[in-house]
Amino acid sequence: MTPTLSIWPLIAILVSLLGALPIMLSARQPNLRESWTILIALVKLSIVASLLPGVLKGGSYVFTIAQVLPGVPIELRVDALGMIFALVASFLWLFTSIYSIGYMRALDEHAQTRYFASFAVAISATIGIAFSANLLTMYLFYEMLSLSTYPLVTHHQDAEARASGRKYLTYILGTSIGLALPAMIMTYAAAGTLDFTQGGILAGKASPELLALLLVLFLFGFAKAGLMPFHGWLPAAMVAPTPVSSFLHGVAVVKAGVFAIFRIIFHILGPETLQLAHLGSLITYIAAVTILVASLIALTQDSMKRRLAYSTIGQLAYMVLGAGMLSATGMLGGVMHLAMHAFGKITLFFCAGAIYVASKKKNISQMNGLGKRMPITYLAFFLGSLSIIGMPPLGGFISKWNMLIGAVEGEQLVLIVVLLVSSLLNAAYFFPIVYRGFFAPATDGEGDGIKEAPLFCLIPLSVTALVSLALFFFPDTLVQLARMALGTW
Amino acid sequence: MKGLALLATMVTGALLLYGTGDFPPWGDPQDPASTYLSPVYIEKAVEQTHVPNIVTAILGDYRGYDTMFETVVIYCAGMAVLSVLRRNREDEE
Amino acid sequence: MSTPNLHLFVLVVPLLSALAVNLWGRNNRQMIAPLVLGSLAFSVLGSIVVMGNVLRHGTISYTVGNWQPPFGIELIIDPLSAMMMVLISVVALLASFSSLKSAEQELPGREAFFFTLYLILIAGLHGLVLTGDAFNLYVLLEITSITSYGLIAMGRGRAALSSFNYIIMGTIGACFYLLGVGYIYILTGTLNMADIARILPTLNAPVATTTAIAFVLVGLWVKMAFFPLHAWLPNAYSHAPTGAGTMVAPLMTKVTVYLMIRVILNVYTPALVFTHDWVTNGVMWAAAIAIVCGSALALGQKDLRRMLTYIIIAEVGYMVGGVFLANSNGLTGAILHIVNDSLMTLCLFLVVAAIIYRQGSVSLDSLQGIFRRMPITMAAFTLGAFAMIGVPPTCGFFSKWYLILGGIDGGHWEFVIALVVSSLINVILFFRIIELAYFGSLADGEHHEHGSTERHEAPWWMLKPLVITAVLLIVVGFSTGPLINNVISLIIPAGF
Amino acid sequence: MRDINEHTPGEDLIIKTAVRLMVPFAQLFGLYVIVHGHYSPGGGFQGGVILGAAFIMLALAFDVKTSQQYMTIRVNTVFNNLGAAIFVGVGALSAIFGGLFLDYSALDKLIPMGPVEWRSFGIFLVEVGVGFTVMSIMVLLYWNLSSGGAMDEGL
Amino acid sequence: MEAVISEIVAKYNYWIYVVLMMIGFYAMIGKRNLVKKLLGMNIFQTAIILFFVSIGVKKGGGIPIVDKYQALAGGVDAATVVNPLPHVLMLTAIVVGVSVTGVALAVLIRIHEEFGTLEEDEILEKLRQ
Repeated sequence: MTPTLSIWPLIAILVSLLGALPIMLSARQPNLRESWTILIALVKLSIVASLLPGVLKGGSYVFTIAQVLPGVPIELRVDALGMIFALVASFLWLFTSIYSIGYMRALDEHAQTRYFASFAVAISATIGIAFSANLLTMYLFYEMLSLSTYPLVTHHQDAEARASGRKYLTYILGTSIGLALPAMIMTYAAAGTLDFTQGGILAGKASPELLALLLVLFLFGFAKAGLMPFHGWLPAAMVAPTPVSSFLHGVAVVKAGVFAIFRIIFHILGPETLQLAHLGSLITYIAAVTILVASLIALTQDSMKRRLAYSTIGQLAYMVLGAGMLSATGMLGGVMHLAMHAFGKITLFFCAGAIYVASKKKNISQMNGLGKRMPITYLAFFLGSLSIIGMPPLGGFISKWNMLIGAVEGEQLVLIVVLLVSSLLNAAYFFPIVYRGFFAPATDGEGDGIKEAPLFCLIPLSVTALVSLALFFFPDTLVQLARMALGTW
Repeated sequence: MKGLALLATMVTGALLLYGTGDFPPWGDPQDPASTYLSPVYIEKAVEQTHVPNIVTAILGDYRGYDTMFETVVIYCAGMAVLSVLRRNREDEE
Repeated sequence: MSTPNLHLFVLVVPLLSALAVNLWGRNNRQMIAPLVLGSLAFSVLGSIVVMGNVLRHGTISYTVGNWQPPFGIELIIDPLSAMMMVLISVVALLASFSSLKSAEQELPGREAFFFTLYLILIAGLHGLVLTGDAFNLYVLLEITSITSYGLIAMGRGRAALSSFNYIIMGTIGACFYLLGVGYIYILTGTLNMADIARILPTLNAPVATTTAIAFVLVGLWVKMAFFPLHAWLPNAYSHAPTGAGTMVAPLMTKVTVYLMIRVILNVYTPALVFTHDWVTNGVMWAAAIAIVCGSALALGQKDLRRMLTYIIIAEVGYMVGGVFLANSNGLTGAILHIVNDSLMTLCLFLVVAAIIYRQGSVSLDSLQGIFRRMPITMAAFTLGAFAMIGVPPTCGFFSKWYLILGGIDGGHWEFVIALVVSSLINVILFFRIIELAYFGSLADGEHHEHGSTERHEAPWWMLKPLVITAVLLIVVGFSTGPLINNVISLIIPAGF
Repeated sequence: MRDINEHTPGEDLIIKTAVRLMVPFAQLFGLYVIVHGHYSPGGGFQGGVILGAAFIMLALAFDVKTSQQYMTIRVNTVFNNLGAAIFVGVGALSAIFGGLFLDYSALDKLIPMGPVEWRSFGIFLVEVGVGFTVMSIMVLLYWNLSSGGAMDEGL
Repeated sequence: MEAVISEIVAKYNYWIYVVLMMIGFYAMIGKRNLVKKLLGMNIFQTAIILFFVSIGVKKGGGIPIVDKYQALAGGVDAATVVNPLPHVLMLTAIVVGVSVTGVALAVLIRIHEEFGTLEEDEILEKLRQ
């Protein structure tokens, strides 16, 4: 089905980019500013959703912005893979904005205008990544995302925040300029184009050595995916306000990294090409190591957000692992996990934030007995953790199940073991939190006045929890999109 | 420092002399310099400009563009000196 | 005025208005601004028209005094020189706005002289890009040098000393170039570039030819502060009066790079220059070292303007390297970088001028939390910084793209690595400042956005060009494709 | 041995008188060198330098102030601008009158006296311009350098 | 040996100018006194002028000034006149040299006002404090 020319993808990006202006201008009236944010989020979500049916019919929308380099325009294309990411991102942004209002006001944070403005820019960059038609365009938005999230990481402006801001930039920009950019130019030199095409553009154009080099450069170059050893920025970035951690470092930024790697594997290097060069195992082993190490570290973390961060690193590696299996089922699982994990993890972060807002507690060891005082939050947290662990009846189960099947089909014993072990580890670092919450006796005198977080916080987290529950029962759309993305339907 | 300077000087000089290897002997009426352009200047200058002093003719007309900028150069020199030294009075005042 | 002479009027109008400024501007200063801006605006329009003509009707060959070359002095207006004319006039116009302000602040009573030299320098640069005659090039080179000696020496404190070192080095450079021309003249008997290019390959005088090429190139390298010969530049540019630096820094080195390209392509054919591999490789290594060292030295600086001067040295490495890659991608990157780099440098130096105008210093610790004092300026600075780092879609990214591509084609990995490393160092350099400027001091307890109480933005007179330049960075970035297809591709010789 | 309190500046009588006598001849010679540049060695630069030297002689024998009585700073400024302006102006004029830049023969449209003659005359014009500039700049250089920019006492 | 001698004899003008130029060049980069640097610069430029003028020499050539009417009538025999072009070029170069020297002297005066000395070492010493 030929792609239809449409300006809507561009508008979907611009709406929040230009939306940053009214947000800045209405700095003086917070209510107006926040309503702008919500409005923009709604508009964006509806635009993205309006593109969904066409994509489901197998179509795609393209829009060329500028012809900057011979053979490499700055171009937008909406296809199935991008659709998944865009849907998840824009949907969750809506609820994150609502949540942010509750959170930021409850804590009376400073520089809220800058916060909401950079947030708006960041989300447009995310959608841009999702809708990019070639590697250059994606790289453009990728850098835009890195730069727009820097102010959010350094939000508190104290020494710690600035230090982690520095770390964040060093990792993200360092890898993207130092590794991804040369890799991209080498790819261009070899293939003469950078368009995302089903099955890759390097088939027969690159020697196995070059392929391996490119693969490694790209895997680590898109360090937002947090593959070890380039994961250090993620825990550091947890100094940011919780909505930032939850949305950007639970969903948008990190998923952007994984999404980029998906694009590389599916549409630049090409699964078949990688298969011929026997490079799948390279990916899977890097991912497997990351999964195990990250889960183990997560066990040792006492700070709630840091534990979630390391769990995120592990889960991201899952997606890469799935893609690295290069088998239909495995890749399907990887792609679906992108969405499943998003809902699960954002719920967990929302809960962490809610707990902090309600009780100013960051460390798990202090959270005894909070569950009785904030049952909804803890219920949501429980659901979210189940989804991450991959237990029915939650969405996470489907994706992990697919990966397991993929591993079995591929007769990769190691991977099967890794998957099972890590699921146990996930359980091991999530359940204690829930347990302390409900059953551990509250240390006397502690948290008498504590009650549920404000409604602005409570609604989003319950919604996301329910969605990840629903995704178990109605995964069809997601599955179809994923299959279309892989061209296996 | 001085040793380095001396070395640099020697190398430059040697290179320059080495370069003269391909040159025609000095003052040879047949060398390109005096067979390509200059005869034309010498023979045509007078009838084209009515100026018997060929140097003046070339300076003022054939290469007048050079001469114009040459005038500008010395003009600039005057202005530069003026502006560089002028500051004294400002500072005293 | 008749169109065939338009390109010369682009040069002559600033020249004549320089005389006017000197004659009338001394007593009443109100004369200066209109004369300067008017003449420069005229040359902007004129150069754009010339560019249009060239693109429509192809290269123009023009002989001053109506003597057919090689007897008269020939001017060649091909797409490259037309593009340079537009670049020079635009940059000069934008810079002059800010220079007018800072000159009246820093050089009271001397603006007339300052702008006389300023305008003549611009005229000289136009002449440099136009000329098709080897000796005329020397004269113009000296014009630009003398004017910039004067401009730089007008600064305070150490400026005179820096200017003197610049005089010595500049004279060495110019004289080496003149020697090279002399050797060529002995061999060919002509000074016309096209003529030389025609005759030189037919001679068998390898030794003398090589010597001539070597001296001309070395002379130009001294002028453009290429790596081993760069020592004079940082002092000269950082001690100059702010107004001078704003115009000299973006243009001088770039125009000299253009001259090098012109000499390599149109005087000696590439075939003669890139004969010995060891030479080419040597230059490539020098370029790589220049890039890395320039960026590394910039790291050590405590003053923004001084830091920028070292970055200029690194950028010169970019361009020389790009040319000596001797493949079309490299050359494209180099030419593209001439445009982009002069815009980036202009943007950053305009920021420096604005900050100095307000608070007198650009030392790093004086930039604490400056964003809340001068938000627009710092926003523009951020854009310029992104361009320097090479973040798409700012123009800096695309020239870097071509340079790296050319490096890969030519197999010069040292160059590629140097480029990447310097981009990384630029990240550190600029985000160090951005962090200071944006998230620096919250010492005063008020934690609310827009410290508008203490907001103290530079005058609009300086902001307008700054904003325009910042926008240009993006616009040029997006129009890279057309620029390459319509202009630069016409220049790349077939052999590449 | 001149008296310190004596206020008339400069060297002793002989030099002053000699300079007084020489200056007019020097200037005359300078003019001759400029205008006779077509037929004998000479031209704008050479003549201009000689003219400048005349004033520098004054400044040497007396002092800068004295020489400024004969050529005030204002006149000097006018001269060096005028000289450059003449040269550039002639070039621009010939371009405006339909020729190419510095193509003096084009000025034939202005005053018809034959293109070749115009070339000869145009050369003369620009030489005069060069002469003005060189003379005044030479004097200016001496004034400034000898007095460190103060342009008063001199050496 | 013979060949070398004859070569040198045939082109001794180049040897002279190179030697002269190297004296100037060494003074420019080797001397520590700024005035000496400046003088070196002048020697350097003089050497170049010598070099160019020597290019113009032509055996059996007279001065490039001819009799106007005779030339208009019968033309000029190029062999009897030296090559005028280098002289023109050097007129320009001389003026440039003068200008640069003038500017340099002015700058030197400023330096002396600034630092009270023209010895590079002493200046650097002052700067270090």
